[in-house]
Amino acid sequence: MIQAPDLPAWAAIIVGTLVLLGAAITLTGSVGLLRLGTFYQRAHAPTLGTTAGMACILVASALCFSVLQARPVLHEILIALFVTATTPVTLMLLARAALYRDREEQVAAEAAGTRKKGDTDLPA
Amino acid sequence: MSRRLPHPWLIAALVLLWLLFNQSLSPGHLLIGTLVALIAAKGLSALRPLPLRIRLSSAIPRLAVIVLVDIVRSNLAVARIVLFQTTRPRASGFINLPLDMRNRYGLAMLAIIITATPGTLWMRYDPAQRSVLIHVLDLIDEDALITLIKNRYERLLMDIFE
Amino acid sequence: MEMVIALAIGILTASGVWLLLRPRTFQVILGLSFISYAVNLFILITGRLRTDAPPIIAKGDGVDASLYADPLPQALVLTAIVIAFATTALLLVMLLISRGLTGTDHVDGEDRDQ
Amino acid sequence: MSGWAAHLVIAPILLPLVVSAAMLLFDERRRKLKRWMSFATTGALLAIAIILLRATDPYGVAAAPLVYLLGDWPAPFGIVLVVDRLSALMLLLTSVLGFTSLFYSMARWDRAGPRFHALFLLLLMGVNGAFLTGDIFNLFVFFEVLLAASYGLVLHGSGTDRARAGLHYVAINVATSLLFLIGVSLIYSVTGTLNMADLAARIPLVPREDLMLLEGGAAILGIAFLVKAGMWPLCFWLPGTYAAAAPPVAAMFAILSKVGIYVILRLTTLLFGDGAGRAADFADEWMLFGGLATILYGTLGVLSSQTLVRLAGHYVLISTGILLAALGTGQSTVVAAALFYLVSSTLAVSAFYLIIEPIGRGGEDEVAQAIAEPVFEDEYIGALEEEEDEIGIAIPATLAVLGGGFIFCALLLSGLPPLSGFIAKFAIIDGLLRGDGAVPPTVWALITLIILSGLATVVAMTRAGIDLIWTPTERPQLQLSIVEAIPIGILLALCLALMVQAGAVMEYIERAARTLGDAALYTSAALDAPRAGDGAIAP
Amino acid sequence: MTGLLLALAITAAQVLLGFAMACAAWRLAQGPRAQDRVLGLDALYVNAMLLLLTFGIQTGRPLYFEAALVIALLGFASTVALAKFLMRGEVIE
Amino acid sequence: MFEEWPLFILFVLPFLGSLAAAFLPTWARNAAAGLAGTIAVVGLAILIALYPSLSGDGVVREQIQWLPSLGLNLQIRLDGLAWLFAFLILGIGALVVLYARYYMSPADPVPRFFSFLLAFMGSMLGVVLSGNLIQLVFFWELTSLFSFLLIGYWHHNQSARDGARIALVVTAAGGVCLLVGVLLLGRIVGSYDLDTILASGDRIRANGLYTPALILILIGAFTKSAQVPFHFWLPHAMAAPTPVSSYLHSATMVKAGIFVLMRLWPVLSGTDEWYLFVTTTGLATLLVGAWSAIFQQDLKGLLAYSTISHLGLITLLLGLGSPLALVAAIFHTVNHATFKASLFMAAGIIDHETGTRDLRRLSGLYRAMPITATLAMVAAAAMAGVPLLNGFLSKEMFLAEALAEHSGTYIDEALPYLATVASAFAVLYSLRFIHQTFFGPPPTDLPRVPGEAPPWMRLPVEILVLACLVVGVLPTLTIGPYLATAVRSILGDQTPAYSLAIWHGFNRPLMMSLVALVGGTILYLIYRKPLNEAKSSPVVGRLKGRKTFEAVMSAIVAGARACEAVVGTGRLQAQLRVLLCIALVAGGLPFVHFGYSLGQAPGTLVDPAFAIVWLIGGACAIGAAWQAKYHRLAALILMSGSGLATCITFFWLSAPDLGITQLLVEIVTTVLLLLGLRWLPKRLPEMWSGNRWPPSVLLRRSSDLAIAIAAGLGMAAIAYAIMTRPPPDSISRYFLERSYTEAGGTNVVNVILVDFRGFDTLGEITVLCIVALTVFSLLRRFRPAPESVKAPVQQRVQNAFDDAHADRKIGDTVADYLAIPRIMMEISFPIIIVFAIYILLRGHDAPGGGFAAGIAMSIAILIQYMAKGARQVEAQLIIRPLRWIGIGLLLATVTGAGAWLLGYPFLSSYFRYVDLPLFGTIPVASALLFDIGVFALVVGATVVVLIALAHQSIRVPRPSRPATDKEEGA
Ligand code: NA
Ligand code: NA
Repeated sequence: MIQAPDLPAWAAIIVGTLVLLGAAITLTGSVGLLRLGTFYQRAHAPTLGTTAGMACILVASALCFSVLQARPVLHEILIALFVTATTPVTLMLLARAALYRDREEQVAAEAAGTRKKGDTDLPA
Repeated sequence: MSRRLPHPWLIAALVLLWLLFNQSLSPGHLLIGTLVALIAAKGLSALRPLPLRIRLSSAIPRLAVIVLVDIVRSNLAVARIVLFQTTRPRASGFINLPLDMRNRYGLAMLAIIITATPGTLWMRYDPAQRSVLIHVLDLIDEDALITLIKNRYERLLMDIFE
Repeated sequence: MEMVIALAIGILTASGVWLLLRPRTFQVILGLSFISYAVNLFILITGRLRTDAPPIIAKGDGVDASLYADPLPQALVLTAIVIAFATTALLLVMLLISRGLTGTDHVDGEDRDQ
Repeated sequence: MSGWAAHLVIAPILLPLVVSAAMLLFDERRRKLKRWMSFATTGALLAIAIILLRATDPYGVAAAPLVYLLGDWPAPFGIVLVVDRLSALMLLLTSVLGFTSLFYSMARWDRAGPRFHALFLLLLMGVNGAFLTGDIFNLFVFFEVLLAASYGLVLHGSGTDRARAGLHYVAINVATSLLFLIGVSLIYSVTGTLNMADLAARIPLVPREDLMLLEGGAAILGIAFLVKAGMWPLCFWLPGTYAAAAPPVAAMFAILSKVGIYVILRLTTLLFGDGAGRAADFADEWMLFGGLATILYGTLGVLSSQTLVRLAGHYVLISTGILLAALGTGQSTVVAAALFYLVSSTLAVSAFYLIIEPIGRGGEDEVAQAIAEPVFEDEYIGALEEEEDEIGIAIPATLAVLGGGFIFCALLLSGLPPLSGFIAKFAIIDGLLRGDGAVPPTVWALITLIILSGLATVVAMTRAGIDLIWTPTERPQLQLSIVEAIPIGILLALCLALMVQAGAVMEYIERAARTLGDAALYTSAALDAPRAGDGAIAP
Repeated sequence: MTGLLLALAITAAQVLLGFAMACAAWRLAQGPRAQDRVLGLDALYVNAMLLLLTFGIQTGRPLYFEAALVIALLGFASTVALAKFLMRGEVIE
Repeated sequence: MFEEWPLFILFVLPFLGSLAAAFLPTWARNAAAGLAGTIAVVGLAILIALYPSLSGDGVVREQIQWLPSLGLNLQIRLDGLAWLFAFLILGIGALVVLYARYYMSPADPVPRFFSFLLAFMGSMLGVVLSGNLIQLVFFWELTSLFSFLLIGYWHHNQSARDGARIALVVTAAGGVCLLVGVLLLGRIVGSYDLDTILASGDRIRANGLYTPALILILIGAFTKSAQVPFHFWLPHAMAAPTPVSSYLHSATMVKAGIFVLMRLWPVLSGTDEWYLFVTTTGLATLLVGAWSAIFQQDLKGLLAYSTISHLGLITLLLGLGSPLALVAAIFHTVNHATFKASLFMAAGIIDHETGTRDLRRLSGLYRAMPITATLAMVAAAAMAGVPLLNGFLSKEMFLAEALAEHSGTYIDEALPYLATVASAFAVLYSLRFIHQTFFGPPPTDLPRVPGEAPPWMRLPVEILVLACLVVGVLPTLTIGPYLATAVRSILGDQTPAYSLAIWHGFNRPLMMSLVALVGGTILYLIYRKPLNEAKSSPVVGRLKGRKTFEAVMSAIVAGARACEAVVGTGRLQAQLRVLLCIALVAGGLPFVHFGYSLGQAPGTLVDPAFAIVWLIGGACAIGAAWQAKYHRLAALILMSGSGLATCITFFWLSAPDLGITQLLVEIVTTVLLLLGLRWLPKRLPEMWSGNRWPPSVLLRRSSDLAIAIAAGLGMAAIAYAIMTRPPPDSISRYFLERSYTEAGGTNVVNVILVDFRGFDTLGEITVLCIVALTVFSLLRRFRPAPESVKAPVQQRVQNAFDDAHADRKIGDTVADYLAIPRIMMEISFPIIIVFAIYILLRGHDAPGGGFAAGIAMSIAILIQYMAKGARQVEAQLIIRPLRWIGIGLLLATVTGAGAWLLGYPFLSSYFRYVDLPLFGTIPVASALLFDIGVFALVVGATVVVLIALAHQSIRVPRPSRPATDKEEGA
């Protein structure tokens, strides 16, 4: 589906750049999801997508629609708002749950005597 | 904030939300929006939320700018770590951040800022100890980070919410 | 693109059927959900593959029907989605009740494996 | 039918819907009110069905079906409801079963769990809708309505057996519903329509290269209906499910397998009637062989059943088999006879399910389990609270009444004289043997199986009846309340009436079969039905 | 010319987002632990939302925005439920 | 015209009487007996009054329309044969009623007995008076049924139950054969009308279906008439009260078979098949019955076997096929009825008076009951064929026929000798019956002291014995004309000349009779003592009919069970496998037949991003299939991945409404399944020995895999075939063209849902409503699995942690956990409400609508539940979801019904554009109201389902009863 909106050249360039940039940032974050070693480290990675990556694409979208409809289209801000407000909720809850689960595992490993020396202690 | 009349700020925000959804400023939408906002606000007040008081001050734009800048910087930092730092171990770890702020809305805002900033992750708030556990991806100087957060964010947030 | 959609439908169906034939109730629920996905897509493509042509018409007379995707399968899928949702809920509750009363999550209410 | 009466066509769907919706506004404490509401509703449905039956069968006129354009959109675009003689007959049968089963449930079964009345009425709505609709997707929707209600009703009264059987029932029917959707969408993909009459008009025009899709869709759709009807080997769920269900529920379920038969009959005559060529013969052949296998399996099941409820379930399979095979022969006299058999066997099975429970009562009491002491504070405890509110007086000479009723049922099911079961089977065999040409071996096989299944039923019923009714046991004295006896009596009396009035009924059914065979009548009535206005309601 | 460039840019961006989704899906499928899967799912949703936004830009139709809005506003509910299930063994107490 | 109404009355009278007797109270034995007797006598009177009408062409007919389309009408037909049989049925019936009045104990529910008896009498009359063969079968089966009830009358006895069951199964099965045979006759002739059939003898005998029809009809007749090898039911039927035996086994039930043979004699006889089957069977029955009768120790048993023997004799006569043999058969039928009925009654009196029927215990009863003894002796003499009694006459005719040449077969040759032997046996058992019972020393240790029976009870016996005597002495004056009428009704012009004289001179039959008399007496004198020791009859006794029957029955049941186990299953997986395989085959066959072909529509370019999305979706699906057994949570998450891919596809394929709805449903479904997961205990991987799957498992899994792959490929192939074809001219064009102009909406999908096909939506929300109700009801009765009753392990650990720390109280962990997220989740509530209303209101013109809005709204509520827990939310928000459901459903329905007021059909929409100040021109559509109904219902239903599940964790167990008692005591 190779197609694109009918934008003036300046807008097309900005929109294209922003979209590509946003996608690249998001991809970087997702690559982090793969490459980082522990859950806690990985939990940082998606925030790239939910901040800069998303912002670039949203700005591109707002610009694109504003030009197309010849009036300011601002409702992209809603997405930014919602994502920013809800992502922390999930991350917070998930990270805390992971902490609990890892702690339990650690306790169990201690009880069984199978815990390796090098493992970092988790906060209680 | 009484249960009968929800906070006017809230209603205003909801009307604005309605208008944004509909992308319209027509009086009709304003009217319907107000109606909808009243219904929605009534719903919220049934949940008996904690009272919210926002002090309008220069702290708000300042905080916004700081957060934006920090987020951009952190994005770059984390991207660099993800893309280029292949060798382990990385110095990630937990820090315990003591807090002075008690207002829940302020804390929530802080949680959003910290979590939205790549590289830091709000993990657990302990109301008894009044401290928060934060995971930091690239932990170089623990104390510096604590000071940074307290100075850059907490103070401004306390200005706004307390 | 047709091939991609066809394969997608095929894989969803195959996974769903495999799960449907498993002996544990939870697997059966998931299996039915997968087949539902496949069937919903299948119904949709009976209106043929149309991209960028949502059936949201402009106000006014003289609609050129060929410019829009077939809206009828979409309406049918919506009904199917709702019914699949309802069914999943019901089946889940049935499974819980069966588990509670029979003491096993085997679909026959008794463990026959092993 | 004009004016307000024209809307009567949709009443069998809307009335139970509205009443059950209204019931949701009252909680379980208003049970008496709900009882009256649902009782009145089933009564009204009965009256409506009779009116529709008469409306579709005026004297001396080749009556076109009544058509109701929903939303006033013309067919084939909107959904239409169509009532012809056959659907009116099925509606009447449903109302009768609904009335008697509900009546019976008021002895105590409606208190064995919450929300019985609403679910029961919604089941009626679904069944009525399936009989009325003239649109295949709408048929799917009504199938779902009736299935959803039946899922709830299967588990009514709770208990391990119900949970086990219910799970199978739901799983198989959900899978079947998905097949239904695949079939419908395949047909739509080729014809571009969902209206049955329009389909009948468009199918002959389908190009040859698309026939594979059309017939594949029709075949898959057929499988879905055959599962509902209970054709071997798609029927193993049926006896267990019906056996687990509470008696009034099972009695109502007697109509469910007939819904599958009805739809098969409707669609084959309409879509694959004369002129459809290969497809029609193909379907007929499968139905004939499937029917034969089903009778055989049902017979085996009847012989090997340990309990009466399972016997009844396998009998349902036999009846399905007989109907399918009879329809599969494609002879119009046999179809008419099969319809008579459908009516008779449905009433008989329903009565049988109702009478089994009082006969077997006192053994492992399922009710005792059902109204066991609640475990949780919020649990529904209606049955415990209202013990003093027992409706119905136990009748004297219970044993004689039950024994008589049992014998009636046994005669009906096995097809022995003097009740309608005999006439039905006789009519089918007579129809099969009519004609001048040689009788094909499959027809001989069908006749043999009909006879053998009847004999097997005699053997099994005699054994079971003697064990349960004649053999002295330690069980407490059998009890039957008036509330239970009346509906059983009504059903059996209807079977008797069916015998006495066999001539009149058979004539009606033959007319119904003739209208059914006349696809053009149906098609033109549905597609040319006039609208009330032009487009949406004019301002 | 710019139109073609824009089209290519958007398509490239979609491919990048597709890969991003694939990364998230890998985490989702691979685990190793339940929290990793949930994290993967959350990221998958966010990436899908961005993909839908690019569809919007590509077609010039605001419809896709609504879809993104749904994910942005409500998508977190299922992740919250999963997280809570991990933490408490129960979604609603 | 005169004769028709009486005929009808005769026909229905016994049934009316039966019905009346059924409603008499249990104690009303005199009333019941009186009723039955009156009916029999009145019937007899009518019958006698009708006799004159039989002169002339000899048939009286009456027809009542019943089922004309099937050629089935109530046809009553009285001819000579029917008259004779009806006379026996009513005459002996009247006597039996009188006898039974005194025989039955007051403790028995006598009215029921008479009710059955009358019904049986009516059925027998129905058989003999039928003018239509189907009708004959109809009443034939009724006689089976009522005889079953009569035999099982004392059903507290095991033997009565068994006897009744055997009789029913055997005779009903025979009846079914008869039915088929008759149906075949009907096919040959084209009618079931008796007159038509009787007139088509040649056509029938020439038809290829003659032999099967004959065999089936003969089986029917033989089972009923207790012919070998179906004879075994009759001795077991002796468990019936004696009046029943005396009625059923003399004049009625067993004679029904004989009647049918006689009735169809003109049509069926005269062929080799007939001769072979009927004669052989009759002969075997004659001999087996007589032989077995000799060795019986039970009075009634002896009579039963003798009945079998005599029935064999009659059958044999009918089989011979000569007119004279037919005359003899009819004559013997009448004679047998009279002497056998009286003998049974006598046996009943003996049983009644002494308390036993055992020949070995009975002795010298002549002294105690001289009259009964005399009567029995006369009757027994008639049975033995002693001259001057009626039995002698017909036996002479039989012997004469045995001597006559019929077919020249071996049977024909041997017949005279065998007939003599059988007659000698008859003498032997008759003698034994009389001598053992009435002569010899006075009886010892009888259960009762014997005495003469009451005179009224003896009266029927006296009448019957008198009949034996009178007929025996004056045959031409008594039975002669009636017999002639009967014979003529069958043979018509072919009626042979015959003589009923007592004396035909010293001819060979007389010699044979004498040989039999003398031989029988000598045999008795020789074997008197050893016969008393017999446990069973030698040779023939080995043929244990009953045992064989039971063995066959249990073999049938066992076989059925075994077969059912093979061709059926109770297992869900097997059923689903079958279902899928059949669907695959059925759906695939057309593709095999027509060939799989692709269409001409141009393809669409592959979109790389989209391909990646499905790479992910497919991988997730396969992963879920792989993981679902042990990692339910993982499978669930993987399923969400596939679901997301599906949503994106919906958007991509121009179906934004579907995408939005599916997204929302995904969320709710995930939460729903998670709620359920809490109640499922952990699964541990099963341990196959050596970590290898057993072969059965391997086979099962590989076949499932094959099915799954076949299904997947099939769906993919069909989908591809569809997509490559250009679309047909669809009805959708109409929707697109009129959506805005006639229904006032631009979102065509939504307009279809709420207007064009709003009825579907109404049904769909009804489904949702039903499911919600069901879930709600079911969960009220939910019993969790034992291991999941306790709080989840996480909660226990965390609570223990809280408990262990002095500065914490239980619940702090979760409170801290949710403290901050809860703020955001709370604020989301009004925002989502606004959003939900937004997508609800704009649904008609843009993606959205009632369903999506409802789900969104319920997610808002769900989030609050997750943030705060059920108790706290419910303290703050009062949600009555069932009411929402009810109101939603009512609103949608009432909106639809509103159109009625304007004379439009249900669901006709109303819309117009309204100019309002501030708002401008806005559309006002009734469809919106409908959609609001949908919205309310969806909110209610979704919330009910979720909340009902969530509530399981916080349910409070009811205090157990004993605890309450203690509290009250304290
Ligand atoms: Na962060
Ligand atoms: Na003796």
